[in-house]
Amino acid sequence: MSVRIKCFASLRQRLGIGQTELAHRRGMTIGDAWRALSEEPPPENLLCARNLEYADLQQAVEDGDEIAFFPPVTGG
Amino acid sequence: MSVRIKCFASLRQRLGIGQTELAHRRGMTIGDAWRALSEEPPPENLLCARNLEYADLQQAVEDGDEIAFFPPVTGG
Amino acid sequence: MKVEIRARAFAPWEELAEHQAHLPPGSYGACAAFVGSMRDFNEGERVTAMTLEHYAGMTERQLRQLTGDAARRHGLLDALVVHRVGALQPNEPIVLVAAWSAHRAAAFAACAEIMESLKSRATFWKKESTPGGERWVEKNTPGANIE
Amino acid sequence: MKVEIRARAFAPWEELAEHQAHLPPGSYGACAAFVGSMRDFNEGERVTAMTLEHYAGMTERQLRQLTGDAARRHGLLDALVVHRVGALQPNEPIVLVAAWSAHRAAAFAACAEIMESLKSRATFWKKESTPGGERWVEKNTPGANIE
Repeated sequence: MSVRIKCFASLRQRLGIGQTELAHRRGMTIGDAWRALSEEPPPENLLCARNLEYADLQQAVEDGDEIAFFPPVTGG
Repeated sequence: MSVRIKCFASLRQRLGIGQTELAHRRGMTIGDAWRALSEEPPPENLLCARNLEYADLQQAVEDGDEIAFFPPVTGG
Repeated sequence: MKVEIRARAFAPWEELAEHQAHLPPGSYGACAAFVGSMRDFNEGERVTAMTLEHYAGMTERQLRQLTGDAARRHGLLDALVVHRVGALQPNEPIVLVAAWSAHRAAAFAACAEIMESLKSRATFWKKESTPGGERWVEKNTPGANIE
Repeated sequence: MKVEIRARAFAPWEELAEHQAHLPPGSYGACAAFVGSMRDFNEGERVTAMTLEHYAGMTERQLRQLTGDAARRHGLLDALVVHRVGALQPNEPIVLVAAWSAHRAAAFAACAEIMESLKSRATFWKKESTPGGERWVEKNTPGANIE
């Protein structure tokens, strides 16, 4: 029963977390996963993904999911 | 005292004129040059140039000018 | 800024790469480019060949004016326009337009604007050969509005 | 349609020519292309190197989605997207987007739309090295509106 967490770019450096695992709990949301990583409130411009698709903090997390947190993208 | 006249594309073929010379007259306009070439009224979509710049039928023609008549352009 | 009329087939992407190699490295962040080429099908008929007539002298002058205008308006670092004339076979390039700038908005807008101005002002005329005979192309297809 | 992430420097115009060589000759009348490359100057400072981080897996998925969406919406014949990751030197290409269609309006609009979607959705992050140290790029420059 676990959830894989990934962080990228400035957020990865600030949290000091590239990849980690969290225990999955019933009713868990992406916001709950954030709170398990950091005592700070989620940054205003925080982006989240669930299983490689954009998601938001209210969205439910299923066992085995991959959840990612990252700042605004700057490719191209 | 002469004016060089050029015609292009479908207009060149229809009038049977690629290049010709006309005598220059005082007060001559591009419209006068057209009437010297053809008995038809100028086609609605006729384009004209004077000395390599777009012009219109009302514009004056000076001695030594190059005047051109052509249909809408279709490059690119 | 370079504007050229070509009487022979040309390789647009190689021309572009070659031109770009002379720009100061690291100076531009964006290049937008367009290549128009000859289709083998137009307005419901097979097209087997094309002849591009132009008004030598006026064409170069108009192309230089409209390219220079777009370059100034959008603050381009450089621009390249190559346009074919003469007898063309299907698949051959007709026109190449490229615009270099610091950021993408200017490059995109200038490239599209040069193409639209070229289509409406540059003195070229297409004649198509089809199985039913030759025909002058009467008007261009609609273009793109870029802001 | 081809979408690729590259860990090494690439030659965009050669990639484009190579990809285009596999399209049916005479089928397309228009190709609009964009190349973004690394400038040696940004926001008032000299930039000596850049690192492009990305979210492997999600990036490819997002690029395929946004390119496919634009291709369908504009009726493209083909599209090509190549994006660099890893350590870059000034002047190296970052991204290539190309769109092929019958007529120019669709190619221009789709190419610009793919770039804008990529800038806002594809999971890449730029870190610049300047004489004052390293800094993450916080946001992208504004793009083009194409209708």
